[in-house]
Amino acid sequence: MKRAIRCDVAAAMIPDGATVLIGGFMGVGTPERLVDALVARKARDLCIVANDTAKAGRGIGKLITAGCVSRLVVSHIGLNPETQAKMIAGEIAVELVPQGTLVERIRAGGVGLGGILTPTGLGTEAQEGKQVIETPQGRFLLELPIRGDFALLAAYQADYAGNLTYSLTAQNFNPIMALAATTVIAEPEAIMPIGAIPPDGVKTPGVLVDHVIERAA
Amino acid sequence: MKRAIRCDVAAAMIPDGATVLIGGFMGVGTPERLVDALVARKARDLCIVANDTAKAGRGIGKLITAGCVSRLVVSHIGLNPETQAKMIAGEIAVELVPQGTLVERIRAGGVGLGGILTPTGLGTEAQEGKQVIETPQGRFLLELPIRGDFALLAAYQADYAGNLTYSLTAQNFNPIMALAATTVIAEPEAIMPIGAIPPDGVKTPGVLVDHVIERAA
Amino acid sequence: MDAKEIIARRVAQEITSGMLVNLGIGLPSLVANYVPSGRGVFFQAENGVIGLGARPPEGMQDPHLTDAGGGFVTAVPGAASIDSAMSFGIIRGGHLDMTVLGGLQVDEQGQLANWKVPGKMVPGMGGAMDLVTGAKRVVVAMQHAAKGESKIVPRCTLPLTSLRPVNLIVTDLAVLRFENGGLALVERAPGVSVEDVLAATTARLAVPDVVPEMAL
Amino acid sequence: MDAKEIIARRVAQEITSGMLVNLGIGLPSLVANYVPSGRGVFFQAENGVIGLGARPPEGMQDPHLTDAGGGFVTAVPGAASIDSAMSFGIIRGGHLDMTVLGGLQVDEQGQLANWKVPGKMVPGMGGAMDLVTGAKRVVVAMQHAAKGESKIVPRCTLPLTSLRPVNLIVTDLAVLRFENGGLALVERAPGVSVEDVLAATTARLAVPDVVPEMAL
Repeated sequence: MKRAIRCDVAAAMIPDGATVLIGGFMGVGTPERLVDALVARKARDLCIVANDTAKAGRGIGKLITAGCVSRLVVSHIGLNPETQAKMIAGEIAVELVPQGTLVERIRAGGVGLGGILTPTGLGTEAQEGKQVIETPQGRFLLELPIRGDFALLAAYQADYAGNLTYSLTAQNFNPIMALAATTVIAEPEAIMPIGAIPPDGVKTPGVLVDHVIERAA
Repeated sequence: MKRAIRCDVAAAMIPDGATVLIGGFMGVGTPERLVDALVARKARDLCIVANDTAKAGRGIGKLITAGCVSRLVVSHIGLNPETQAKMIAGEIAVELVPQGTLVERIRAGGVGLGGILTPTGLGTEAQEGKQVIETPQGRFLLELPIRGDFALLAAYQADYAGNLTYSLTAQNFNPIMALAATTVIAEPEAIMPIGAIPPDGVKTPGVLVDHVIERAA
Repeated sequence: MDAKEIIARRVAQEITSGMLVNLGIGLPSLVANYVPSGRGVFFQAENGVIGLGARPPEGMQDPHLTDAGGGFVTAVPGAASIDSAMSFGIIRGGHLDMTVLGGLQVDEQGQLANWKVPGKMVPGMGGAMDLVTGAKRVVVAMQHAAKGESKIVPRCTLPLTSLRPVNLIVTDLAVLRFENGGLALVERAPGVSVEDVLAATTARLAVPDVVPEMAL
Repeated sequence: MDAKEIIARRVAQEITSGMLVNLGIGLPSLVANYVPSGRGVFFQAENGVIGLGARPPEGMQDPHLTDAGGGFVTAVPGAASIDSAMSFGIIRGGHLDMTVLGGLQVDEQGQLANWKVPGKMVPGMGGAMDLVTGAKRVVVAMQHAAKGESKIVPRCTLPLTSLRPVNLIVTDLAVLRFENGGLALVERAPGVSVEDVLAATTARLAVPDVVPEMAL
C-alpha cells in the first residue's frame, strides 16, 4: 500500500549527484510535476538517463535550462539546442546511446542481466570502448546494464498498491525504467482504489513502485 | 488483415522436423486445438520449445504421448513421467534450460539480440558448453538466442488485424514467443472486429501474427 | 503439529509486512496458510501473477488463473498479471524479497541442490536456478533427513542449483542460518534437543551457547 | 512538384500491401501522404505506436499520442500501443518491413551517415542505428546534394550509422539501388538526364543502357 506523497517531498529525497532515470519521449510521458519540483529545489549535478532532453521549457529541457544536470545518457539531443550548446561548452557530459540499445541496457539493469549483445552500432562510433563478442551467429557489441538511484515515471493511472497503467505513446521508456532503479517514483494522472485496475490492465506491478505522487491540484 | 483459418489447415503448414515454440505453463495458456490438430495429422520429429510438457493428456503432453516429438528445449518435465521415460529410453533428446534463461533466450531471438548475459546457472550443470563472459560487474553465462520455424500461441482475444490479448496466468511464454518465429499462429478464444481491442489493451501487435485460428465450433 | 506444519509455521515468521514472496510448489506453498492477512504481503506465482490468493471455492475456478503447480488460485485486490519475461525479470532483477523452496541437500557452503538426482529423477530446474540466484533472501523449507540420511551435508553430492548460498534452512528439527561462511544452528523444533539436531546432521554446525526452541 | 514531393511520391511506390513501415521525422514523414489508404499498411512510430494515422483535426489532439517528432497524430483502427523495448524489439528483431530515413551521405558501399557532423551538429543517433541495422529494407530519402556538394559519395566522411548497406536511395534527381556491391542508377527524376545525375554525383554509379524516368 502506498500513501500518495507530494512532489516536493519526492524531490527532497533525490540528492544532488544522483543518477535519475526519467521517462518520456520529446516530453511526452515525462513526469512534468516531478521535474518542476527538482527545478524548484535547485537540484545540482544530476546524471539523467532518458531518451532525449525534449526542448527548452518542456520536460527534461527544464532541468537543462535550470542547470540541474552535469551528465546525460541519451539517444538524441537534436531538438534541444540548449543541450547541444552546454555539451559544446563542456558544462554537460553527454553519452549518446542508440535508442534500442539504451532501452535494452536499462532493461538489463532492471531484470538482472549482466549485459546484452546487439548488432546495432557495430563498426560505428557507438562501438568505441566496447567489447566485441563473437558467437556462432556473428559479431555483436556487448552492452552493459544501466541502473539509476531513482526512476521518475509518468503514468496514466495508479492504484494505491502502486500498480500503473500508461496511455498510448506516453508509455515509451517508463515501464522499463520502473524495473531499474533503487527508488521508483510514479506521477500518475489519476489514482484509483485498489482493485479498480484489473490484473490484466496493469503494466507495471505495484511491487516495483516505491512512491506514488498525489494527483495534481 | 487476417482471415481466420481452421486448425487442420494450420497444422498442415507445419512440416515434420520443424522447430515449434508452444506457449503454456503446465498446459495453461497452451493452444489446445492446434496441439490436437498436430496429433491428428501425425506430425513427427518435431523440436518443441516450451516451458514444460504439462502432463499426459494435456497440452504438450499429448504431443509426447503421440510420438510427435524428438527433441525438447524446456525448463521442467517433472510432472510428466512419460517425458522422463522417453528421455531415459533415448526417444526424446531433452535440453533443460533454467526458466528465466529460456524466456530471455526466446526474447533475444525475437528482438534481434545476439545473446544475453545471465548469472543464473553459473557454476552449475547449466554452464556446460557455454562461454563465460567477464564484465566489470562480475562473471556471467552467455546464453544464445532461440528462434522457431513456428510459434503456436494461445490468446484470449484476437482481432482481425491479428492483435492479441491474454488472460491472467494464461499469458506466460505466449507474448514472448510471438516475436521469435518465422510463422506465428495464434489460437484465440474470441475474435473481435478490428478496433474492438483498444490500442492500450493489445499485448501482441498484429503485425507479429501471421495466422489466426477460427473460433471453436 | 506434524513436520510439515512445523516447517510452514516457522517459515511464515520470516515474512514481514509489505514483502514480495515466491513460494515453491509442495511444502513451501503451505507457508501462505500461516501468514496473517492484512500485512500487505504479495505472493508471486512465477507462471504469471503477483498477488496470488487462496484456492477458489468449488465452482469459482478460472482455467486462466493457476499457480506454478497448475492448481487453481485466486488473485487478491491489487494483483497484476505478468508474462514470463517480466516474472523472471522480477526474480533475477532482485525485486523479490524472499523465495521459499524445497531442497534435496544443503551443504556447509550454504549451497543448495534441488533439481536433479542423476540416473533417478530429472524433473528439471524450472525456475529454481533463477530464484536462488536472484531473490534477496533464499529460505529452504525441507525435512531434515530423507530415508534416515541427513540432507544437511558437508558438501552437496547432487548437482547444485546455484553457487549463491541460501540464507536460512527450516526443517522439522531445526532452523539453520548461513553466516560467516558456514552453517549455524539458530533454533530447535519443539521437543528436539541440540544433541538430536547434531546427531541427525552430517554437516558441521556452529552451535551457540543458547539455542532457543521455535516459538510457533 | 517540388523536390520533397518528388521524393515522397517516389518512396511511397515502394510500399506494398500489408507492410509495416517506419518513417523518419522530416522529409520521410511526408511519404505517408502518398500511400493509398485501404492497402493495410501499418506505420510504426518508434516512440510507441503501430498504426500511426494522420494529423488530428484541431481540437481533437491527444497529448499522449504523438509521433517520433513530437507532433500530434491519430491511431488507425487496429493500432497497438507499445513501449520502447517492444518498439525496438520489433525494429532490431527484423519485424519491420521497411524504414525510410533522411541522410547526410551515402557511399559506394551503400553505407549511410546521418547522425553527426563532428564539431558542427551532434543531434545523436536516436533510433537510426537500430533502424538501419534491423529493418528488412532500408530506404534513404534525401536531397541529392547539399550546398552544391554531392551527398552520394565514394566513401562517407561523416560517422557511419551502420555497417549494413541501405537498399535504395531516392533523391530529387534519381533513384539509386545498392546491388552487387555498388550503387546503380535505376531511375531519373522528371526532366533530369542521366548526365545531370552523374554530374551531381561524386560516387561511382553503374548506369544501365536504359534509365527510365520516375512514373509519379
